[in-house]
Amino acid sequence: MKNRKGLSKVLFFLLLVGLLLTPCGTAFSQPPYKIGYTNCHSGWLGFMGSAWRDGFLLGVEEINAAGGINGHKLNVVLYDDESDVAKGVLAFKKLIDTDKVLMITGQNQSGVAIACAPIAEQSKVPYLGIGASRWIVAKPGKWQLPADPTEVFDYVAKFRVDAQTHVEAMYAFAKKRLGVKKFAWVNSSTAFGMNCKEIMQATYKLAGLELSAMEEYGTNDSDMTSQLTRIKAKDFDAIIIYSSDPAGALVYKQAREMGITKPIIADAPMVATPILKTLGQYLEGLYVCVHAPDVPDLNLLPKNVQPMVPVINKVRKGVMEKYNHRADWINAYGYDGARMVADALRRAAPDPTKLEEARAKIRQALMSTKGFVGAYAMGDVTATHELRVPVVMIRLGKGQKFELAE
Amino acid sequence: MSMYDQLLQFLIAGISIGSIYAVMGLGFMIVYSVTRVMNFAQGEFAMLGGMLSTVFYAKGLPLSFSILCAVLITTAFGMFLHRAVIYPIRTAPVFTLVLVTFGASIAIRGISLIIWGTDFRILPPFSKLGAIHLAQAVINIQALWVIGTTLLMAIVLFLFFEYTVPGKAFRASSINALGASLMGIKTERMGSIAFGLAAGLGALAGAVVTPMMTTSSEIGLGLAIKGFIAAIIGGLNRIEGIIVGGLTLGILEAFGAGLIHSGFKDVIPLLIFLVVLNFRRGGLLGDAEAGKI
Amino acid sequence: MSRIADSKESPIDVTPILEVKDFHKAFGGLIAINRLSFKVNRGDILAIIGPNGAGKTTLFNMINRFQPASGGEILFEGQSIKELSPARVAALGIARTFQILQLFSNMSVVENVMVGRHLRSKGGMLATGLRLPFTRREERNVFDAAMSKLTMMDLKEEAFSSPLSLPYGRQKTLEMARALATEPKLLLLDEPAGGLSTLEIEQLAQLIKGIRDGGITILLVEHRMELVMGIADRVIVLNYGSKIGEGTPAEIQSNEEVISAYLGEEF
Amino acid sequence: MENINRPRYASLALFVIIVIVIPIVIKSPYLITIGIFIGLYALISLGLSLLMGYAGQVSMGQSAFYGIGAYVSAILTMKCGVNPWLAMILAALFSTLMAGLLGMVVLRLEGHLLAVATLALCIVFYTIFAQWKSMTGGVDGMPGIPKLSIGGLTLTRDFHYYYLIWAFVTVILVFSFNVVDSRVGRALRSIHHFLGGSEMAAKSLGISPMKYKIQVFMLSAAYASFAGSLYVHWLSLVTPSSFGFLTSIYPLIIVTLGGQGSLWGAIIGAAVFFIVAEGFRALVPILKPGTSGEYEILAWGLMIILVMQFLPRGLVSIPDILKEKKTKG
Repeated sequence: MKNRKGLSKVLFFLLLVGLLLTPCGTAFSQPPYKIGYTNCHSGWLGFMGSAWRDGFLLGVEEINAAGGINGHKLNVVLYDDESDVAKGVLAFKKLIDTDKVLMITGQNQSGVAIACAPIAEQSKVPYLGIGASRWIVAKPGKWQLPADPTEVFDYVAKFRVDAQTHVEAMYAFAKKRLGVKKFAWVNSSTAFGMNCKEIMQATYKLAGLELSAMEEYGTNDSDMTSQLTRIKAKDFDAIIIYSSDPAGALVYKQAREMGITKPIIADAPMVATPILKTLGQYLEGLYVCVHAPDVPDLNLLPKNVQPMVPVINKVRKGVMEKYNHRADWINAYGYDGARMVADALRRAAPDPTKLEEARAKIRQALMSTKGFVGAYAMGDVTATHELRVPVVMIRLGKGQKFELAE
Repeated sequence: MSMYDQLLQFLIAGISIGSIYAVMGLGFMIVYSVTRVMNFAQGEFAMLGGMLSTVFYAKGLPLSFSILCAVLITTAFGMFLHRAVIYPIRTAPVFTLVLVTFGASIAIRGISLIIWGTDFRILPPFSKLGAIHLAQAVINIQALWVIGTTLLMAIVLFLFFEYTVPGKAFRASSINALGASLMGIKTERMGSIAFGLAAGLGALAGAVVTPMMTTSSEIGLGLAIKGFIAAIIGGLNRIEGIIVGGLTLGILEAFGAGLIHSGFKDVIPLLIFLVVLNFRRGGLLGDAEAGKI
Repeated sequence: MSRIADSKESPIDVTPILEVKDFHKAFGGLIAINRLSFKVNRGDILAIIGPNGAGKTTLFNMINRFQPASGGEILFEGQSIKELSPARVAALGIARTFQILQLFSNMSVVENVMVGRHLRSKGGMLATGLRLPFTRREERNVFDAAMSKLTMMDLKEEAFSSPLSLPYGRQKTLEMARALATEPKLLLLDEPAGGLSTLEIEQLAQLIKGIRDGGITILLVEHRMELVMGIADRVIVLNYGSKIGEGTPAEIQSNEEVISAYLGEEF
Repeated sequence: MENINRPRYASLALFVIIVIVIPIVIKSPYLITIGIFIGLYALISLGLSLLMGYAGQVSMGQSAFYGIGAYVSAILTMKCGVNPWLAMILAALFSTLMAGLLGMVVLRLEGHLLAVATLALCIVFYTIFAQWKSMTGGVDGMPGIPKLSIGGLTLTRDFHYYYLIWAFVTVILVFSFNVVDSRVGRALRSIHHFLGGSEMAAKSLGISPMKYKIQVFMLSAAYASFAGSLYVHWLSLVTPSSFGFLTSIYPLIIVTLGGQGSLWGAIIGAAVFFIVAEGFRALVPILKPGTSGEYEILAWGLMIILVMQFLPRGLVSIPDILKEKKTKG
């Protein structure tokens, strides 16, 4: 792995000797904790998967550097599902049956995650879902909002990238700060985008807003002018773009090129490092509903999320050192993934040789996570096995400077 | 914004995206006419063109020079691809060859992912002035660049085929490989030239659209499919046919997305073509021969 | 020639099996068949001769409906087949061979003939897929029938080899066997003697006579005179798609126009 | 005649034994799952093999019928509470019907036009699955599709479905062999213009090429539909992402990999396809730790190229090649 390069020659030599002498091959007193990680590092959502992986591996590294968990090294088995259901399911089963991991995390593509959640449940392997659609925690056929605590999988937990929270934050911001009455909506035709669309349709009236146009686009579309033209023809005060992929940034770019001057609000993926690196210069003036780690001046963060600041600083430092770029919320997210896992393992203190029992213990610990403080999420795992993620509204200023918009 | 302006806007969108499909289609045609292979790696050429340009540009080379390098490298690569992968099994069943090109496409994507990862990249617009306004409709200058480049390529190709010696030799070997070889034309070299030419065109197109639409390791296959459709619709044997094929595809997509539903963007043109193909077996402009493998 | 005399005595025989009325075919400006009319009598061997490009093969393609006629009418046993599909025409009892051999190289000799039994056997995709008892019986019958045809053409030994392994002459015979396997009433032979040696032509003549005596009417297109003059009851001479002569071989050989237009070259 | 078929029965017996033994030898649900995917794609590829290898027709749209099978099964069992087995049959009938109607349109085309027309089917149906939210559940698809049950036993475990799917494969393989050996099979080969058939001759013998092209197209649709139904009942989930463009390309790769014009080729091809793909997944991290996807993709692409270069007639041609080598050396 990348960090090997970082090790000094001496350490490396010792490690080699260790490898030769001991079968287990680490400096750790205890047998390692083997955990599975699968995600899409290629395919249309690849950029997110890789960013998540970077954060996740950073976290794992720090944990191991600090002597692991109660003397157990954290070993990660890592696969790419290439955003393909069949490949995802196979990878998931391989982790459970062949690699015999204690728990699994990853997968931000809904299609894949939805297919894997029941497998985790059936084979009693704790699964910490990320990204994806919220539905993965809920038992098949029991999908409605709010998820019913009695109808969620026992073994599946998830970070709550809660579209509802985001949408509501956007509404509030649009109304109060921008004085918006009528808004136009654009979303990507992915499970993620479609879910958000449903939530939007269900909630905008309550927020006292009017919907004047509703458009969508495919993830590999590169020309949005048709959709934007339709919007332009309508009467609206602001556009809300809801997308998890770069195409969303293209919508904004092309909207401005088409001379749409009204305020435009988008969701956190637009400030993902790869998007900013490429399209940042075109995103000036975009309002984004982001997560704590994306706020440049952490002192401006609301009181309730202040505890996260030190962790966020740690991620920023780590990512800058390891990958030398600005840490975005996805890195932080992955980093939290590692820390959630570690936290659960620490409290469960399972014996990796007794697989069944260990998995059950970890599940218990994971679901009863309390007062978790991460760089991305914080709080308790709820009755619906979800962990809340706070959001903040920012505005992209000149030179990709972020300004707190609230 | 009036209905008329909307339609105008859809038309502009359709033409600019359609001209990319057209170039892809031309790539398919050139390779097919000599090697009788449908080269699904065509889209990867566009990907390479875009990615390489961004790489060189990031290295600090001037934009035009970066694109030139990208095009040249991709051209060379296209020739290599033919020599190393296609030519050795030219006698194999057509479908085997087509699948080999699929393999090549996958491999190239893999290489690109290894070198450049999943990030997508962009180039600055070629000219500073932002956009032209036609009534309410807006034309992105870069779109004009794209359309212009496509037309230029088409014209150059046409002149090449009609008036240059290699071009004529090229045509000869596309009409009748055996006859051409009797005339002392090396069909092998012709094949390489075809691949090189197709790769170069693809790369240039890939580079020109990047400022508008960004590029990434993943864009290849999608473009290839559109180009394939454009080529078939255009009839696989006439430059103007392919151009019309590509533009039609793009325009129908834009209008489909604009007038019906953006979710059905990909479907509407195909449904129309399914109907058209039943009346014009040779595609929109081609003759029936094009239909035969 | 004697057969015409016979047919005069038995009136049933004179109703023609095939009647072509005012047939017309033009490719763009070029006229391939020009207002052609003729009758084929039951049990006859009718030969159509003419120089290359006289439109002989075109005529065949129009009779079994590979090409549509630009004009005119065609009756098989009194019924119009002008609008039917080639498959239907075959089903009615018209079989043919091809000037350029059209054997199935992806099948063995016997299988080629078995394909010829297609019309004479039953069993759709479902029935054959489920291997219903009757389909197995059918398969057996088809095989036997094919083998007997091969025996008749003495191709039995090569039954399981590839058709391409046969010498050219035998391949032609195989195609004939395949056509006969459909049990046609009318057999169209497109230049059966083409590329054959004089000896082979002798055998071919006997074979064709044999087929005719088996009760199958034969219409053949040919320009090898030694065959035509040997076996034909009547001969029609085409030139540039128009009929320039019709009659017994003897009459044709003495027909001035024909000789000038064509036979001159041959003799 | 029979003596032509005998070796076929021997190989069939061997095949059945192998299929039965595998799960007894290897217990890992993961490997069984690979077996399941091989089986599903073998089903689709058998149909495509008949279509390509025997009738000489290309189809880039088999995913459409795979999807139809999957969604009709899902919708009938979830929304109408139809018995899964009945639903499976209805699904097969429906996609056969669709294939018949669509076939009348697309099969009039040839070569590349046919390819693009069938590709269109793939894209059109994908869009229907993804967009018709009220019926198909949109991009989220429909979860919680009931498991199949035989008699009292509900099939929940992977190896249940392994055996079920491979039972289907066996039956369909035998069915296909019967078709190929029959007058229908000969009729198909007679119209296969790439592999030495002649439509002209076929017509002159009373065979209607169109009729048989459509029939095989329908048959291949039925095969794919069964695969789809089995897939959703096993995964108890259906999402459109399972029926995209690649799902249409995989069977093409499989058939060509295995060898056109050989039904065994379809099965061998499917097996090799998935075993190699998963092999790379296991191998790559060992060779180059910390990496994922991209190296698999590269290796995968190179493998297709190499196999096609050295075995253009597919894997089934290996014995012949060895024979040739023997006769030479």
